[in-house]
Amino acid sequence: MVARVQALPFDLSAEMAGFGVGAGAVVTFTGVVRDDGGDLAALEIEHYPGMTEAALRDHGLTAAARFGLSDWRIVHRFGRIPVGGPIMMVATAARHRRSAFDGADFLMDWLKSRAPFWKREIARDGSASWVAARAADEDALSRW
Amino acid sequence: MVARVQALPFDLSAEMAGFGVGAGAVVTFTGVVRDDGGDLAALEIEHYPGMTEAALRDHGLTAAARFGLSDWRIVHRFGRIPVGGPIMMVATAARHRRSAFDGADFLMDWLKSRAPFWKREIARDGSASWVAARAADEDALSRW
Amino acid sequence: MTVEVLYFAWMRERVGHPRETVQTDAATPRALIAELAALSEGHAAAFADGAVVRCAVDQVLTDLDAPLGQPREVAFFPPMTGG
Amino acid sequence: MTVEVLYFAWMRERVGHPRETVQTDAATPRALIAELAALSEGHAAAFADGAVVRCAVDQVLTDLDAPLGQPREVAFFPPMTGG
Repeated sequence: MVARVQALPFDLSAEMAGFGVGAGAVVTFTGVVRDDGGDLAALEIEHYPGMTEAALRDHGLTAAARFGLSDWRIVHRFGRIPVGGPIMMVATAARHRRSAFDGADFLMDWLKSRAPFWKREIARDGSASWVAARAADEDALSRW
Repeated sequence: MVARVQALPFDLSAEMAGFGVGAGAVVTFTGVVRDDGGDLAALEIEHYPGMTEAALRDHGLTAAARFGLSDWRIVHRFGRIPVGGPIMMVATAARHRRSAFDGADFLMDWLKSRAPFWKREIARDGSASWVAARAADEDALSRW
Repeated sequence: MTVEVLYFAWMRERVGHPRETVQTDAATPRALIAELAALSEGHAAAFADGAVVRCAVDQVLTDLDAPLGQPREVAFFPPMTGG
Repeated sequence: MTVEVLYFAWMRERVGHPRETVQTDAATPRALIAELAALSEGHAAAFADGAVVRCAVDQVLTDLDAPLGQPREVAFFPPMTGG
């Protein structure tokens, strides 16, 4: 039951130590800065200090109640993250795999379009552009 | 692109080292021996040597083609696994989260009812009973 | 009332600063936007496309037409792109 | 033809051994089952409930009514419970 916002990288294995003890199923999702065309140097992520962690925690609790999660964890970074670097992770633990999968999926759909983060792409030539919200992410959220 | 069957425990963090480089989304699922009523001491898992790894590999390749996975990994243990011990894991990497989630979900549904493993529950008093297949697992597979 | 107004992402860039204190009697976030948009060309540019403006009142996501109440802090920002 | 027959899980326990070599001209796995079930009480018990018998022919999951061909190895087992 952890929600954390941080500038530093995180380590999936360290995050998973002691996670979900007693559960039968553990799912993790990790988002990584992907270089699509070879032009991207980094992402720069802005967030809303004060609101962010509370919003992550609220949503983790909502997911836990809805999907019967025995444990959950959300870690999201802000600041500059180079290509290949980890952006965020969620982990869910439950008795059965369906709950763990659905809980993680739900948390991700919510994070994509309701958590107060904004991404900017920094190209290798130094130019920057804000990432536009994807209609597909909004659609994904409407499934739940 | 790894399929492995082994008696020894595995370490999720070791398995994820170098996994899915270049991907934007990585999903892992870990199955753990859950103690429901306090009577269970361990699971004992039998498999079909010769067939198992080939079947896992075939299915990993099928999932990779179907969901556009850039990397995948399946590790499944056999032999005696105490309560709390890891039974198996799958990991999937893809450009986008939907592919990674669906790929892992698909692999799990297949593993539950098509991979040649059989589980036996060993109670604390030493008695043993084979785990019956669940109709829900068969139903889950029909989704794909 | 006195309200602390925050801006994020490209709305912050267009306004030119991340926060400011304003006096307002706006009844809804949308009415507050109308007042803010009149402050400068930068503000006007930030709010030019009303369809993309998102809002949090005292750090809770809020509809632009919901009653504003007596908030301490109101934030405006474009659609979120986390995860 | 000569076929190596393998058993797993509780079917192995009921038969009493994990593998055996049989001579058969069975055209399908189901026909082979009929021959095997006649070998002993243990075999009969293993195959008593046909609905739960699964089969792999040369390590490929195969329907009980598919042509058997000339396999090297045929395995019988209850529904799998991996994952």
